[in-house]
Amino acid sequence: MVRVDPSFVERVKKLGAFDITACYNCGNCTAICPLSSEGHEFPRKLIRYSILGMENKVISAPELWLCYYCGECTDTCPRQADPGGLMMALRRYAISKYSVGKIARIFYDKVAAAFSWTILSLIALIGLVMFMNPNVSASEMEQNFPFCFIGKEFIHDAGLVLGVIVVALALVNLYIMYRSISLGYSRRAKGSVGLWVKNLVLTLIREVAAQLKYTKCENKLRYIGHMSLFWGFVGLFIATITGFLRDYYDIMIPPEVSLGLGVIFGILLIYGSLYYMVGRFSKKEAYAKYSHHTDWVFLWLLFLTGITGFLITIFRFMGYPFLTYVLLLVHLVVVFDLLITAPFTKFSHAIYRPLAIWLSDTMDQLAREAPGEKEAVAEVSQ
Amino acid sequence: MNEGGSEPLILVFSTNTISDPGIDFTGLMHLHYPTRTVIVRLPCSSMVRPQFVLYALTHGFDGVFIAADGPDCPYLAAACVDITSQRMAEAQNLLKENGIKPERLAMAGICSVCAEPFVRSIKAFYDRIKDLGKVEIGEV
Amino acid sequence: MSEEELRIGVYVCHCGGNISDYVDVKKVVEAIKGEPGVVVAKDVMFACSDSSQNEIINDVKEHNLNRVVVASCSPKLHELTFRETVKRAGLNPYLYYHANIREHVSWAHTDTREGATEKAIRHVRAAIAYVRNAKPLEPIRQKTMHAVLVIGGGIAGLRAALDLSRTGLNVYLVERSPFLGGRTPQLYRVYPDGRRGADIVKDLVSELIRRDNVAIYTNAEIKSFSGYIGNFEVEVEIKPRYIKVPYDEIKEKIKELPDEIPDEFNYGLTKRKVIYYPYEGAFPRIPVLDLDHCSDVETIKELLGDAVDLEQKPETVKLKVGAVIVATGFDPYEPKEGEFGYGRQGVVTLPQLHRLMDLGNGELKLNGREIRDVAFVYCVGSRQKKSSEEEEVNEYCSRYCCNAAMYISSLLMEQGIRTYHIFRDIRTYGRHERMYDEVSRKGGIFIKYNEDEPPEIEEEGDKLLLKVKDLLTAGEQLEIPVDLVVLVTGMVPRKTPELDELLRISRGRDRFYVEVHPKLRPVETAIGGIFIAGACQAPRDICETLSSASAAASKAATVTLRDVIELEPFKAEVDPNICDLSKKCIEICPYEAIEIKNYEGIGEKAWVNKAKCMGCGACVAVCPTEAIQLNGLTNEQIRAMIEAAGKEVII
Amino acid sequence: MSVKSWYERKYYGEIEDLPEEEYDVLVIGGGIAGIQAALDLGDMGFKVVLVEKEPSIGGFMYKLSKTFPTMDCASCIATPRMAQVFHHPMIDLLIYSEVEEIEKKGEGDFRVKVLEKPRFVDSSRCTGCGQCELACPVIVPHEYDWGLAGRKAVYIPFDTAVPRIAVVDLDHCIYCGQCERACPTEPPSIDFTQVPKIHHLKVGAIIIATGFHLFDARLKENYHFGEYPNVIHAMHMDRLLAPTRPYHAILRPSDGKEPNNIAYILCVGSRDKTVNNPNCSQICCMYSIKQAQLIMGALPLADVTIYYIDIRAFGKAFEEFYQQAKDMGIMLVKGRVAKIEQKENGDLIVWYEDIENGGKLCKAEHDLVVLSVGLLPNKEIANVFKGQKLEVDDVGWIKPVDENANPVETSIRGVFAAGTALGPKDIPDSVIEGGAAAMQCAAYLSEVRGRH
Repeated sequence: MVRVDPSFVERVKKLGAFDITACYNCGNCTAICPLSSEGHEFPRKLIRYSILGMENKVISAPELWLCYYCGECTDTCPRQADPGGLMMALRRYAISKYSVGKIARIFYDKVAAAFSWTILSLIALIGLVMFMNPNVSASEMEQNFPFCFIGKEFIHDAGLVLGVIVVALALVNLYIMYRSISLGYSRRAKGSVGLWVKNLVLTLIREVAAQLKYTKCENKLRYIGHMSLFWGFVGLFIATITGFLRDYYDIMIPPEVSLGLGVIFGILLIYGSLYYMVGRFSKKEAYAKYSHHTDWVFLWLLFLTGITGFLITIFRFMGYPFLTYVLLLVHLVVVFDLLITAPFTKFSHAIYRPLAIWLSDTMDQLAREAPGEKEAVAEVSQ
Repeated sequence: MNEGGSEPLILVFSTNTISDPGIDFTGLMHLHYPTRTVIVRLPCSSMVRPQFVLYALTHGFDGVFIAADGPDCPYLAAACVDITSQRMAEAQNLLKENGIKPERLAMAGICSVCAEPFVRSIKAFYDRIKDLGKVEIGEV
Repeated sequence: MSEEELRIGVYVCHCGGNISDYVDVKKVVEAIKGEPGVVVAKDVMFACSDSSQNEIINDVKEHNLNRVVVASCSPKLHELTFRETVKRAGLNPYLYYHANIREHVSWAHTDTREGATEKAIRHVRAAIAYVRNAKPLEPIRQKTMHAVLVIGGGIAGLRAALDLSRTGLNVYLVERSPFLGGRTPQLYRVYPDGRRGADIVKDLVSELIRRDNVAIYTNAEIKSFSGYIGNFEVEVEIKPRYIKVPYDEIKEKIKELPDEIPDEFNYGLTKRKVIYYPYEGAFPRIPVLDLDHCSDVETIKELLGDAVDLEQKPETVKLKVGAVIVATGFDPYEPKEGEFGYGRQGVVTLPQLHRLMDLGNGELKLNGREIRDVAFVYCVGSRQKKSSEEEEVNEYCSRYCCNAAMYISSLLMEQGIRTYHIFRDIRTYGRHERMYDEVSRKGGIFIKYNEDEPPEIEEEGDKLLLKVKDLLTAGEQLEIPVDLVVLVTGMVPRKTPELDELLRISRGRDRFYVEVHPKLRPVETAIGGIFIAGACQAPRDICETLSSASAAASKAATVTLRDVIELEPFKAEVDPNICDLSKKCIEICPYEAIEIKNYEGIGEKAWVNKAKCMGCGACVAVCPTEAIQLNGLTNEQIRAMIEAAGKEVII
Repeated sequence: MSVKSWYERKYYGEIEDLPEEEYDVLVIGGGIAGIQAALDLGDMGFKVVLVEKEPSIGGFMYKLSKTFPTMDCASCIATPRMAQVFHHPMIDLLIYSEVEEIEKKGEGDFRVKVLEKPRFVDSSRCTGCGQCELACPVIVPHEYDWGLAGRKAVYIPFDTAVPRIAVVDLDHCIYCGQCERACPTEPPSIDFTQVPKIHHLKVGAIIIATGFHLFDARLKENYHFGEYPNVIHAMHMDRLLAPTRPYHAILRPSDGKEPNNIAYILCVGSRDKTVNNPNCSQICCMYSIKQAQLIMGALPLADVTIYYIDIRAFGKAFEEFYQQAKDMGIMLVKGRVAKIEQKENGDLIVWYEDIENGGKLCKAEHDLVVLSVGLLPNKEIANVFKGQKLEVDDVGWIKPVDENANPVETSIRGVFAAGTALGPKDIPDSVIEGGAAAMQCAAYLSEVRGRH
């Protein structure tokens, strides 16, 4: 027995699923979806869960993350109920649900989010200013360009601390998500470690590195945009690490490598974020018709990360120290904002999605091997 | 064609609004059926008096075919089928009593554009009557 | 006529080759030249052309012809043409027969010229045999009354009466209950424009009562009925109201009476007095004393004095009308005790919801409690499954209910009330789909149940708990706490056994009145001159009811606007001298056209009412003595045609 | 087609202007609703002129096989009515004619211009023998059969046409003159000297019964109508099932195979905001169920599956008809087909969600897919009114001015509408509205003429 809770859909509607109750259950969305598959039908199933207020079913549904928002369901929905928009809204909802102490909710509330971002940015700024080298001379500046202004060591240490915190938070969030999703499956299906590892590797290669599911969407440009964004970010991360490795551990990586990587992946990141920003601005495609503020923040942070990093390099070579310093400040603040909130914002789909795919693939496999067990859906208690 | 009447002669009762136009339509489509068929139109197939059938079979005809309206009948609608069937049964009894094979009477529902069905049924009936031969009183 | 010498003219058409290419027209003419009575036998290129028609007219005059046969195309095309031709030549048009030698002969037998020619000869011979036995016929001219009786004062009856009176016809409107309007005034608001049901009725009534050619009888019933199309005689009995003055004059005094009787206008949700006036604006404005439920006549006399007159007696009015429109309407389905929780506190029907909303002036309250969540359960009393033969169930879909429930739930949702819809199929057909869209878009929750697993309704605290298995969510068992359950009930036809008996109109398997033919004659009954309109024929909404009422009015106008109606002369006729009164014809006639009549000097024999006879001939086939025959196609003619066509053809 | 475009085609130098004729009522549209309205008015004693733009009256109904739910044959109902209106002494027909312009001068006084297109066949002489049709060397797809079969450039519109006379299709005529030589009448009925005529009518009231057109299924791209040969629309199927059908068999278009697994997809172009038609088309459920029942009769071994969203069997005896279909073994699946794929052999794969059986994503193979297309309004009529505006709704159906008082009255007093000009509806409802419009006309005319 499930008690119908109409308030749930009201909450989800606020996250972008404005028209979803218009659904008249024709099933077109599920059947047109290139990613929906037998056993993992969506989005209509989730429409029903949402409308009836079956929250536990929603957050235990790996289908949320199997959806890449191609938009075909929305484009062909005869009632224009925007099923794709619901899936997106549910992901937003799920992100806030999966997070430690439901912190992520803050970022999905417009006012609280604005407040939090400001505070975070200020913390970063104050921290940076506090650790700024106040009496740096002009010659030092030239010599130790640009890190004389803020201590390299500080950035390194702060970065490490930040990294540890973010990873820890992310792991906790992932655990919460794992708990949620596994509720949708029989708990007995444990499987061997080997299978789990094998599937993890496969997921990382297929769905993280190559993002094969995304290719099933009709619009291939968006796949390229997403890949650019993803690899741009990853590449820049690697480029940054190469710098660190060189500067702190004296591993002899030629600076040209860092620079080259930075330029290539910076361009990718900028292209990717611009592609999505233009898309969301022009609102032509289904996914871009409605943009939640978290979508914009995420894109802006990515874009700013890329563009400031890029400009720093340019100004540095052109010899504009002041501009470089200012931009460095901005860059560091943006990167701080981006990373510290990553487990709680849209960024977190980067970890939830692979986990969901990994879990569902493996559990499906186990369920197939032990037929009838998947049906025994465990009762969820909240 | 007509060699001393070795070929049977069929009387077709059609109905003004439905089956007669249906037979018209057969002509329109230039579909062929035996020529030795004479069509007499009535308002409704329920008007066929059993005695008419006997009269026809004793006045030169070898078979009587009722092209009925079926449930499309503008007068009696679905009841037409039942009423006409009753008349058919009576007529067949009357034929038997008079020593004529009741198979010489047949009925089919012919709609106003039922060209093919008409040709099919009238041909089948014609062949059947041909096998029975000319009417002879006392054939049963 | 029989004394007269037969002089027949036969014209065989070439149809410009259409016939002559496959039929040897000359041979046909040769073959029939010798037939007795044939004076002129010719072949013509185009019989239907002006010149040929004139040729026929000239021949009639020149050769003194008194019978004509044209053998050409299908009679469907030109039989009327040639009847006109013959008429212009001064002959009775029914002394003509049309032989079909194109569609039935030449076109069907393009493969054998010889066979086709033989068949053509047989057809022409049969035609000649027909005319030889033909008698002149006159169309039956029936004087009609310029008046129409409308039975039922709901919107269908009102619309029909108004339409007819606008054309100048006299209209008699008879309503069984004491007030006009039928079921419509009970509706709170109706889609698509949100008008109040009472206002719709008020508009129609106020237009109608302005007219001087309309007589309205309320509290009246049909007592006797006879006659036929164009001329019906009807007796209407008007029951007494016992109250003589308008409502406003005794309004205050009525208030002093105690509430006694469940108010049927509010479906028993409230009580009414023994003197009642159901709703503001009801017509006529004179209240009624419900004497059957009145226990204390004396108090009433005392209280109302002269306003009440217990001596009133039923009156009878005799009417003569040309046509009758039956618009007796429907009753809402009354669920059985326990059906979908009916009988429980908080479970009401859709008509009751309308009354609740109307009584609350749009606010929905039940026993003073505010309502937050409402569940609509659809298909109550409709689409029922038949479990045994005897059981009377409604297998039909009631058509209007989805739309009606959808509209009223959109009104509820405007007040912030949440709606749940427990349905089987949402049938908001046509543009009503917009209402479904609107309700779901606004947040109405739709749950589809299986007919075999209907929702269960239980009590939970001061709320109701609706339990249902949702087909749309893989059979998930759901629980919905609600304040009010609305059973969306269908329509059942109003039961009027006495009227059915009097008018002799029949009902179908669904117990609604049945039309002669749903497409050709959708508002006509098998009895000529009696038409049906509105929800007594099938479940309908207001808009469709109004259309069908106007359509029925239109048919009634085609009968009554003219002074005479001309009926084809092809009618059955009884020769009383032969009739043995087997009554078989009476039994078989589907139109109740045959009666027993006392013929002077002969006694009781069958008699055909030609105004009722449709000329099907079913009676002809069953008459044991051939006393009953069809004019225009007598048994003699049929036999003559058979004989002529069966003769051997020697070419 | 406007006069101007006739000029532009330069076939004719002139247009014949005819003197004004007076009628009580103009009925626009010779379909079943218009015919019913004309007959009722004629029987009441009004003088009626019925304008039909096609070369025969009959509208849509004569193309159908049988009609639901009584399964009576459409021709048996339509053709006698057509003949009746043709022979009615009070009714004149203007066939192959279009209303160009309507101007309201006052109550009960409308001035109408009607363009009568030249038939190039003298209707007083033509006997409908069809010799010209046999002689004509040009073959083009026949509209009557929705292009399933062919016709000639000179042709009799269809076998039960009223009037049953030929018409020359000048767009395809090659001016070989064979028809003229083949015509048996003297002089030949074929007459290439005919010119368009303008009829000037003075009428008291107008009934619009201009009907509907079918949704263009090509707009639903995922169904690949017009691209995959075995995806047809339901009116094709109705022709294939009719007694007057083109091939005397039910064959699928790609290879002429007899289909044995047929799918119906409902709501194609209806209840669909992506094609701007949020309305339900009201008849598609039922005509699909009707066809499915007829297919079960014609091809007893065939499987028929109907994919639906809601089955709208709402009219008199419809629900019973629907239950009967289920009992006959017709499969009904709740789930809208989202896309169709074609296999090499022409078979089709449909994708849908089987909603009532757990919501499984399914693929099914069929050898023929029938799209139950919806109905859309014929919008041209709203443009012919000069000076006054005929209100239509956002889809284009004529909007009654007050649905709950007088459902057939339009925004222009004295102009009434009937049948599918007001919205999708079935034959009984159209016939009823034809009668209702006739009644309203009669009442209106009586009032404005002061008879009462």
